[in-house]
Amino acid sequence: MPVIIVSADDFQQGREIAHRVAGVLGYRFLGRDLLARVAQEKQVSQQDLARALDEPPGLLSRRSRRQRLLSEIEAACLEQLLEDNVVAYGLAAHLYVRGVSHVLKVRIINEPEQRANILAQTGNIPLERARKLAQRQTGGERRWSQDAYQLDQTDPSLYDMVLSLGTLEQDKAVEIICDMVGYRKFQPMTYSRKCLRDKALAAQVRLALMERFPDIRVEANDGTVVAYIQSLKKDQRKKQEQVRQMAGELPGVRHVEVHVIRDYFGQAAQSSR
Amino acid sequence: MAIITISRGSYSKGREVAEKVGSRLGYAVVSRDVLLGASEQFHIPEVKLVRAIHDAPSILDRFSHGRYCYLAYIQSALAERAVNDNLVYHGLAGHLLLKGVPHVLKVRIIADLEARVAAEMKREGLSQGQARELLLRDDAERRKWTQNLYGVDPWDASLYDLVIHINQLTVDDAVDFIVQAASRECFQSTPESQQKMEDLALACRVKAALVKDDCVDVAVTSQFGNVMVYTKQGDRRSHRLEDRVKPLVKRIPGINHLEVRTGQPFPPEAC
Amino acid sequence: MPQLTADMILVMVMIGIAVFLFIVEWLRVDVVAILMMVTLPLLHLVTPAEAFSGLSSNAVVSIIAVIIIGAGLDRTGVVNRLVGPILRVAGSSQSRIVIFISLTVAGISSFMQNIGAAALFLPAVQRISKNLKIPISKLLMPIGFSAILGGTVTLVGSSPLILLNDLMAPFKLKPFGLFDVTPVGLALVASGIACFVFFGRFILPGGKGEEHSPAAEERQEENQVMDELGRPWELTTPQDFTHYREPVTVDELRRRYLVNVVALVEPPDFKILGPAPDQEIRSGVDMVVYGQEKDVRRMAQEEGIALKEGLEVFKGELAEHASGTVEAVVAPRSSLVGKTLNQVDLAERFQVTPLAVYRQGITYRAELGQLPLRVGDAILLHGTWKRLELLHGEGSLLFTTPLDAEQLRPEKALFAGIWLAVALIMVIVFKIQLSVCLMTGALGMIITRVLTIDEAYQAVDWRTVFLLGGLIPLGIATEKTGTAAWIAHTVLNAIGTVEPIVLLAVIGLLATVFTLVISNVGATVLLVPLVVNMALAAHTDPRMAALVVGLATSNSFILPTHQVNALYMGPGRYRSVDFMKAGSVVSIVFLVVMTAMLYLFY
Amino acid sequence: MSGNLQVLLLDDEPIVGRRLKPALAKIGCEVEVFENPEQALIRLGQKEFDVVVTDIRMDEIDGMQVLQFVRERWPRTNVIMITGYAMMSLAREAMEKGAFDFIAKPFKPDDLRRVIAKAARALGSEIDFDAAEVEKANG
Repeated sequence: MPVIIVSADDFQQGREIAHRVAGVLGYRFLGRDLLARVAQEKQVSQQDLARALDEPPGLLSRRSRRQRLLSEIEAACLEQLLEDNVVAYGLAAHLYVRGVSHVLKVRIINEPEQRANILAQTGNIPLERARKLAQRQTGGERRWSQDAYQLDQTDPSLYDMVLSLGTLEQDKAVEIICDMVGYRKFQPMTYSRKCLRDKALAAQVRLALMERFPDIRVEANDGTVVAYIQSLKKDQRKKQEQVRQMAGELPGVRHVEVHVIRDYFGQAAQSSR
Repeated sequence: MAIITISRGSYSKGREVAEKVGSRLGYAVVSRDVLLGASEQFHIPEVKLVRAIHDAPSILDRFSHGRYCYLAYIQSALAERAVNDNLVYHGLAGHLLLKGVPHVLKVRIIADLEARVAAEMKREGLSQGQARELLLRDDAERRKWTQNLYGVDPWDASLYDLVIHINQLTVDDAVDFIVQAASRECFQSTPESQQKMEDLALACRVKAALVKDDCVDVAVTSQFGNVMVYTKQGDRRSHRLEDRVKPLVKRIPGINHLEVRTGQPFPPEAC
Repeated sequence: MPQLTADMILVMVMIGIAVFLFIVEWLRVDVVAILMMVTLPLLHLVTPAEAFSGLSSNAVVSIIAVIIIGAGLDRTGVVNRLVGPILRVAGSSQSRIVIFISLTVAGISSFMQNIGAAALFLPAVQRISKNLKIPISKLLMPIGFSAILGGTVTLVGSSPLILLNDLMAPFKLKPFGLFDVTPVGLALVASGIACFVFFGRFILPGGKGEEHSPAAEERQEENQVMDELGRPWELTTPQDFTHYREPVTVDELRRRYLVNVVALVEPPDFKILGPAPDQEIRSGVDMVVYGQEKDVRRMAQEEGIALKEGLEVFKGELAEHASGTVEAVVAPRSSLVGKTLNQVDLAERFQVTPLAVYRQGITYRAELGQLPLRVGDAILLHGTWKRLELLHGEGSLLFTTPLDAEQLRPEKALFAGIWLAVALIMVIVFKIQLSVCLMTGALGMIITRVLTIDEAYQAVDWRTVFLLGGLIPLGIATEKTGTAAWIAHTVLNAIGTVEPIVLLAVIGLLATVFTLVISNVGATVLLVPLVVNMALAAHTDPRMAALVVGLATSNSFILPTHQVNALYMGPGRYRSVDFMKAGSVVSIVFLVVMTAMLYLFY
Repeated sequence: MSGNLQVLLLDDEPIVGRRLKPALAKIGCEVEVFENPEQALIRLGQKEFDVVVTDIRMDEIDGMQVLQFVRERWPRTNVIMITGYAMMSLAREAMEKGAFDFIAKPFKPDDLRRVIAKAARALGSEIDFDAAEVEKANG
């Protein structure tokens, strides 16, 4: 049965809805708890993981370290999504799970005025300041997703459905999501499961190789891993061998194809498509 | 789309079952005519062939390599038929002669001694004592024969996919069972299993040709038409064997490559 | 008329001892030469300085330099590139190769010093022998003789002919033109080559003429194994090769078609040499297999794999210098005895591919994995030299074919070529002494790191150096003591006045004998004035007599004393007897043809 | 024999049928292969198959049309779509129109066998997929 990914402009509201959907459908809820597990397994701080997900990029923050933390989250999350019947929330999954037909992606938004109200209430600040804060937050979200995944997460075309709490009750939103899940077109199938498996495998491989090859790009297709690395001609064979060996050891990898990129900028433009 | 071998004792209604299975499935039924076919093919008097498969080894040992040769012919003749698939074979040793082929359903039919004695008395007009003695001797001979040739006991149920005790079931019940079992996927011929069957037939053909040429104590395997002839003889004699074997490549169609191996244990799947 | 002195007798005794030792081979020829080098000064037949002057002679230094240059060319793959076209033109038939290379060498040698031409071709001939599994003894001698014979084609081909006009000047005879000798020379070259083509199998060692020699038999059997194994073929799998089917592995192709995959590409461009049996064959990749033509073609057809004309993608990896096939014999007390190749798993551990097992005249190709190995089984293995070297180091297998694992430096090929060209230009254009030119080339290669100085030292064949170095004082002694002159006078006086043709033949014979012992230049200088006088006395054309000397001093085949023969003796593993056998035939033909041609044409 | 699973395989690339037919026979399917969609539709009009496997992009008739035809004519039949142009939208469309499953080309025989076994299970007839597997491992 399908996977549901919820994204929201207000963290608490989104979390509540996702949680309730999981309850109604009897699905697993996959939220920030995952970070604790990643932190423990990979010996990183949980705060750092959360900060990588929440904070817009600062001038001083180290991008490569942030990308690495996000990769950790991505790999762990995708692995969880391989088992169906999950509602994922707060792990930026809507940004890296794309093109999988049995993943239903929902965005929950508020009217700007309503959002300001919420912020004013929770933060105990004047409405005027709350309005500005809301605007700033939206801008921050945009900047964050642009920086981390080259996508604007406020863009509705990323989602199967955008629900505005300005016109809908929370109960109604939960009901709509639960209804949608029943549609045949969101049912998993061999192809969509394969897509998700490929993504999970690619994420695992990328994670394993990131330290050694920071600019590596990985695709997977049915156990065949295609890695793009940069190299000078003279180290090419050595690096290819290294990638093949490192990736080949990972479970689920049958073949490793290592493409070497020389034209760095041209390829970078392509990779963001 | 399957090959069924039915092993039976004398007077255990095996023939009847086999023929009914054949007509139900539209398969060819083969038993003694395999032997006949063999004798036409190789110009061996039928009597000798029957004896080879039936009589105890002690009798056959009087012929030089007789039993050995005749078995090679029989196996070859049976394999030749089995290549065409859709076959019911009944008689002794079919299950042993077609070893290594996955889509062979191996059935054994047994009957109570008393019932068999009664049947024999009726057909041959013998006294009960005579009939019983004949049957027991027959059984003992078959047993001895199988044991001697293949080192297995024909009574051993683990050699078969299906053992049917005919007395508690009617012939039609038995036929039902067999037909049903034969329709299982694992007994359907597939390209792979058919390849194995063809390889077996080729190996048998080579062996029969070698045996005819007085090369005994050889074992033959084939894999994708690459034929291996194994011999226990020393190197010196194996060179002579090589000379005999090489012309077969031209005489027998389907051989891609042929090699003689010495000093290597016969592989279990060899014929 | 000089008097016979004690010194002359002593010299003749020394020559006799040398020839005797060459024939009986109680000592190796180079040791005999050293013996001469030491004995002659002890007997005061030469001065100590003269005794060792041979080592610094033009010829010996040229040989040293030319061997170094040859090694440089070989090590950079230049020779390989040269060999390719030769083989394309000549095919793989032994006689065609002999004819082709001999003609080439003769052509080159007609314009430069014989030893230079011969040395240049030595590495190429060694390559060809290795590649085509033709015994080198079958190739070197005909080619060496052709190099010597080629010297008679033009007037600048060999030192005696170069000297000839100068020597004739005092007699006011008309000098010869550059190509005046060409008809005779060409006839000599042709008859020399013809000798080997028609009688090669009888007069050359290691051939059918010596069927009982086990080495020769082994060679032939080895060739047979190679035939049965087929050759490498490169193929490309189609883009949909793996679609909708079970994976096809290296092992499956081997079991089904008896075809061994020795190299294949993993997409996009990762080349794997010696793939493991469970390696999958992917879509749209190139691979190289070893197999018989019929098997490979059957596989290509049934599997829909495209067969290429020749090696393309793996041309570099599977070139001679990177990988190859060796025969490895299971050694007594080897840990492999009784094990099967499956258990040993060479493919996995060493990335070498067993192609066949060869036991007592039978080649096994199918189900190699199940074959329990015995002592003496020969396993044909394909792999990169590096991998084979590792396996060799492990010690359980004896390699019958020497490993070719020297490090090659193809990137230095340009330098090697340039220095060769420099040396040749110095010789041909600037007419500087050969040894200086060649040593310049050799030094250039060492400085530009085509090969290291140590490699250069290793390449030099000291047998050749001392053989020549030791024979030179013998020649000096013969001339200095007047022995040569005495012999010449005695012989020519003895024959008296005879028919011109007989006179020419005798002069030819005399020159031949002289050139075998003393240097060809020495023989020419000594004989020309003598024979001119004699010819005048006998009313024969003195120019012809002089020419006979000039040509016959190249008729030096019976003993390995000519520089070219000395050079080829070591690599060809020839014995003096071999030279006598083949050389006497060629020498007789030489004399007959030369006399006949001169008689007919002039 | 009627006990076997009846499969119709439609793909205009000949290699697909050629290679998959034996692979499916191995798990006891009776396979009819078509390269021409029109002929396949005629056959589908005559006979009820258990499983129909069809390519989507074909020249004359689209695989989606085949899907719709089968859904109307034989509601019990399971239709498996295979395509070399797999995309999320196409996959969702096929599922919406009632496809049983959707596979991206190229695939391994096992992938299709697994889906067919699932389809057979959905029809209530168990395919002994594991038996074939075991046999393969042994053979």
